[in-house]
Amino acid sequence: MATSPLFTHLDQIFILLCDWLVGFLPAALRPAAGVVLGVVAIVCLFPALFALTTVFERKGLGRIQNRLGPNRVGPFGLLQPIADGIKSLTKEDVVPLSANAAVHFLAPLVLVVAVFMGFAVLPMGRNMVLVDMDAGLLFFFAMGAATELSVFMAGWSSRNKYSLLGAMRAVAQMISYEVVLLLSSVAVVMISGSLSLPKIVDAQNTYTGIFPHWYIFTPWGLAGFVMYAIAATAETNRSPFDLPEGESELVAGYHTEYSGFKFALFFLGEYLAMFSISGLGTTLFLGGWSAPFSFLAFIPSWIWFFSKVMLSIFVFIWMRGTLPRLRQDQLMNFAWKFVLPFTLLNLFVTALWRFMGEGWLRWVVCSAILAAAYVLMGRIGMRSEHFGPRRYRYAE
Amino acid sequence: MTTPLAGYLLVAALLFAIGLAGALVRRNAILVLIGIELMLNAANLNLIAFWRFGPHPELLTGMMFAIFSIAVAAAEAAVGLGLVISIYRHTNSTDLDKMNRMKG
Amino acid sequence: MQESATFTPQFAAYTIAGILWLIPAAPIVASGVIALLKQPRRKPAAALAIGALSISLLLSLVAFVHVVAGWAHGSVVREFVNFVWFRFGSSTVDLGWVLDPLAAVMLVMVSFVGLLIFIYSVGYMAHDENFTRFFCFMSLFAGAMLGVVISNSLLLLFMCWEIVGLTSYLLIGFWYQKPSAAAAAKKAFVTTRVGDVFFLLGIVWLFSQTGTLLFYNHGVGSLEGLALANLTSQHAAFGLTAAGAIGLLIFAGAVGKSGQLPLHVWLPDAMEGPTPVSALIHAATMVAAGVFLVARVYPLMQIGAGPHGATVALTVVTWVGASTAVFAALIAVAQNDIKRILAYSTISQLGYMMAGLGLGGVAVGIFHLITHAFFKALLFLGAGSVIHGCHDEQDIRRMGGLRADMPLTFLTYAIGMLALCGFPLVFSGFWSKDGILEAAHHWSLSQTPFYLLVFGALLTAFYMTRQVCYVFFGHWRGGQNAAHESPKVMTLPLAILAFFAIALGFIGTPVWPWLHAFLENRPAAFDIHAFAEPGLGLLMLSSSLVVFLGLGLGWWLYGNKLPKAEAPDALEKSAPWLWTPLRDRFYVDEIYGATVVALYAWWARVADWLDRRVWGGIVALVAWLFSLWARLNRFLDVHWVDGGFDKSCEELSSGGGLLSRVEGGRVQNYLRILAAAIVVLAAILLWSSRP
Amino acid sequence: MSPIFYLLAALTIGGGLAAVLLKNLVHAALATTVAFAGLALLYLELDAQFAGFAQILVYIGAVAILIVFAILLTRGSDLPKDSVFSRTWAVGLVIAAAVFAVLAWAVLQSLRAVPQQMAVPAVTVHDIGNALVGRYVLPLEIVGLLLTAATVGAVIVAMHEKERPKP
Repeated sequence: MATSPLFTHLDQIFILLCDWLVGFLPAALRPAAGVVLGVVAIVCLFPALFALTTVFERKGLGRIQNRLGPNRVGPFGLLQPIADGIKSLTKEDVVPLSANAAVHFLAPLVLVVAVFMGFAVLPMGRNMVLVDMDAGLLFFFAMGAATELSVFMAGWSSRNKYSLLGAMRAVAQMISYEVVLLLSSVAVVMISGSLSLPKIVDAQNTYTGIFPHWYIFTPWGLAGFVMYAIAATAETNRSPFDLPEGESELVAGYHTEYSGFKFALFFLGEYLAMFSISGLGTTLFLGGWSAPFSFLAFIPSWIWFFSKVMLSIFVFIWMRGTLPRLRQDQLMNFAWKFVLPFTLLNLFVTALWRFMGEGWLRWVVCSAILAAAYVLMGRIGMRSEHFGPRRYRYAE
Repeated sequence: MTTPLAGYLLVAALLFAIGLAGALVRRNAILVLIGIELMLNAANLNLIAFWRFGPHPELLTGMMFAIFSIAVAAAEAAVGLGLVISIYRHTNSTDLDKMNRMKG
Repeated sequence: MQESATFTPQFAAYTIAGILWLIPAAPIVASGVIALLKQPRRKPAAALAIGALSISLLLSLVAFVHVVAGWAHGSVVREFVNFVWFRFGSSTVDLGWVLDPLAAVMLVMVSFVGLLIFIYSVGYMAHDENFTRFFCFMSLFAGAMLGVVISNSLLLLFMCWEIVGLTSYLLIGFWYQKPSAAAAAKKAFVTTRVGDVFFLLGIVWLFSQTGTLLFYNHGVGSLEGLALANLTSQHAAFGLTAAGAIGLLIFAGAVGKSGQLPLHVWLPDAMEGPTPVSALIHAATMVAAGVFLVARVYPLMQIGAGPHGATVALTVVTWVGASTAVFAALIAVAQNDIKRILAYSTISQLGYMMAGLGLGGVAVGIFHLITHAFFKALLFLGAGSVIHGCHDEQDIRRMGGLRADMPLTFLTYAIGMLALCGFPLVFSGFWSKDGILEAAHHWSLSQTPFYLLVFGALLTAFYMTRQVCYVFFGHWRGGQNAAHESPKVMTLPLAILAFFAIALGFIGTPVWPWLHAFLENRPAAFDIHAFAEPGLGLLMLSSSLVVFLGLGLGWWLYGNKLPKAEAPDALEKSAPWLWTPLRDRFYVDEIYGATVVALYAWWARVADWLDRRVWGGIVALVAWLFSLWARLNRFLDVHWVDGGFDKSCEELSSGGGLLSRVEGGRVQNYLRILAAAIVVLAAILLWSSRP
Repeated sequence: MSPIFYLLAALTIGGGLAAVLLKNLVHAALATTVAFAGLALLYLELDAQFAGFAQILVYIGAVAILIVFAILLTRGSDLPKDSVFSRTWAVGLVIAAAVFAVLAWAVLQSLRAVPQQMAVPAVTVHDIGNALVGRYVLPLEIVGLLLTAATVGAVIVAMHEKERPKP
């Protein structure tokens, strides 16, 4: 590990900056000011990232669908989000007459606030965590639980059947997959022995030779990560699990009746949720801010964290461009009959891994159990599916 | 400037009374359930307050009691709401005043 | 390795003793899984059973190698794991398992022979509709038997022993549609139960004396110094020490399981089960369990040996064994059912084993047990192959000339038969039987067992020759359908067993008594001069002569002289006075029928009569008295009480109406009352505790 | 008493009152959520971090959603024609008030007996985890069993009754 002052300064540049700025204040106010500064940084940084990501996504989708994407505003269309932002700010804020005004107004706020809260415990670099909470992971999930309520509030208060249906779908889906999300994270907690996210990263920040000890490089970690990724996709209502917002069937789901700035808030909230959940996945399975090879550790930790998050975002976009949308019953069956049992099994395997001690045997046993379960459950799940040309009952 | 135990206990007592009132005066079965949840929560607040002010907080007794109580309350809510839905399907009503028959 | 208070399996501790429990567990688990399978799923059932037993065999081999390696280094290998099952009061009931040379040898033997029989069964039972049930029971049986072998606690052994008994009941009665099979199963179960009652008494006595049922437990187990010294110091009746008496009670259990003399009647009948069952139960495992049990508790019987080197208990064992050996061999001479002959032969050989245990110690008996397991399994499976080839014909008079039709079966059967007869030098049976005869010859108390056993050997050679002549020589006397050779899956186990029927003899020859040394924990030496011991050569020569005499006699009477199926037996023609009692099995079943069973039947009738007349009468009298009383009451009721009662009822029901308003079915009412009651109670409480 | 405590207590009590008084059931449910959140914050104020987050996770994330679902499934969001309060609401109110009176009396009477000092207990999540799988492992298992049974039971109770073929 590089220990040169330059490296340390680069690595800790934000911390140093913060300390320097806070240093102008009287000592009594310093802790509070530090927190405020951190909050301000997060509140500024992630919306900016969101703006960039929208362009990134539209251009990426364009590439996948063999077209150009936005290219009119600014160089390569890079200023598109600014134009969009101005547009949504200047639009009229329409509230349906029969809507439940107070709830309708509160919903996007609850969403954005809850999502922002989640960032508080994510370690975005060495020492770069706003609140190093003992129960950080639990806090994250507690905040995630609040987003469901906001979705429901939005859908119900709009007094629109599409909104309500979309909200109900979204809540059902989010609850189903939140269980999986939690359980796949519990595997990590079982191994690292801590709910504190910085500690989890520290546990992974060691190397054998040049290779890191990320949890994804273990049988249970790989299985857990796959389950986590599936659940995260569903939790953020992204394709192929985007049926709460399926524009072709529900006219955009629970935020149908939102326009202007409130709609922008929803949009922001969804992308922020995507960032935070990618960040958590990175922290839990991909080693957080640690470098992928020991000789790359000279690159500042926060660069690694954001690269990994952006990589996950790219995978999200890629999936959106590639996979078709599921049906509601498929989605639920998948959650309760495949993902959840498999995650539970993964918990068991993790315990086995923990208690079998060092040695090659646990690799073999754990991999074998997971692979066998995957094949078996896949078989059983496929048994009722009949592939072939679709039969239409009435159209023929 | 710390809050004494009595403050928490009074808040819990008030919340308990509110929950009880909700359970006693509302007609809708779901709201009765909400009232019961509030009462449970009030009890939890008591437990945690006593844990915090008790002589042996490191034993975690009250905290554990509260955590288990949260879990049990979740189960209770699931079953209770399932019952309400099932009754609604049967009688097309969630009004407790109309629900006084043994006959299905 | 011993963990006293709690048993915590650790993955890191790879000592073989720690995972010894896996050996019986694997087949038992397999049996459980098979039980859950649907009936027509044959392949998975067979695969599970065979796979699980293969795991057991593998682990047994590992354990065996471990023990042998320890022995080769000169250390006594006796590793055990004990744990508390439950405790009552201050005493605990412990269970545990042990790995010592005896267990290791038995493990390998049971799992290996069992595995071959399993493979054979795939072919034999191929057309049976209850294929999965069969493998379920077989697996359970094998697991329980392996459990018997590794037990370090008499209680665990007894539990496994009883599971063995149960599964043998299920397997013998496997074709329960046949009344004879159901009856045979019942008979086996009840007869062995007689022995088990004594066994249980022995266990209880042992527990009350020593306070532990563990065999080995760092010097405080029931087979170790302290307990034995305690047991020897006490005297029961007839010159027996407590140890000897307990040993004899346990031996009674072994008598039941191993079909020794008074309790042998179930074993021939048990041939009603499928042939692989016969092979598994009556060759390799269940009957051997009795011999194994005696070997396991041998210290109990041996302790306090007198000047002659024999205790009362061992003398009893010897006499029972020797007389069984001759008795059963005599009966076997005059049987016509191919499996029944083998069954009596098994009883006879078990007698040899018991005699060997009584005369020469653990090694002699166990050596014969091992060799016998292989060649008797071979014979049973060969008989099964013959039965299979002859379309379920079991009467040897309706066979004949099969050596041409079933060459492979004939070859292997002949090897098994020669091994059983004790054909000199090459076959394993010779060496093991010779060991027993030698021990008998050196016995100080009496020479009678020796002569009995020699006579038994003669008879063995004779009846086996008779059987082989009937089955394989001469010409086909069956019906229209010609016999055919069995499929590969059946003949392959035969070939393997035949190999071992020969090869196993060489681990226990007097020149290189490897097995004896192994079991008795002394170095094995190769000593060519062992033959030169005084008397040994002569003994071997005379026993060979006896065998040849038996073979010759058999060939002279039966060789190639069997014209018709209905023709009377050669022996029957020459000596009918001898033939009849032999054919009718010395009337033992009839004697039991006339005595024990009749007594029970009479007792049952008496009880029935008592029930109907005496107790029934008393009950009827009481009932009549009560009804009289009731009539009186009714009279009083109707005329005096009713009026007042009706009045009070009305009062009550109007009061109930008042109360029922409270029970209005309104949840909130209930809650309200509850809350109000709590308020009142709390107020009272607070008021009373006011400072 | 610190101002934060007053704030949180007001939030909790206000949420509870709103939950009981609001006519629209969904509003009531949302008000309950506020009460739950206030309680969670009170737990945090009491240094019971784990319980606080568990409270948010379970009550806001699961129970509130369940309640809302039940309301929608029973068409509870439509306002009823007659009063939302039962006919005998006055009696209920009196009893609730009596309960509060008794409780408050008890609290105030024991004011001197209850401990006042407040040393921050050094309890980490790690300790809670150890306690859960150590001293409290049996309750934990039982709660797991209970939750499973409750889930199955709730599903069965709320499941559509299959139409039986009429004989």
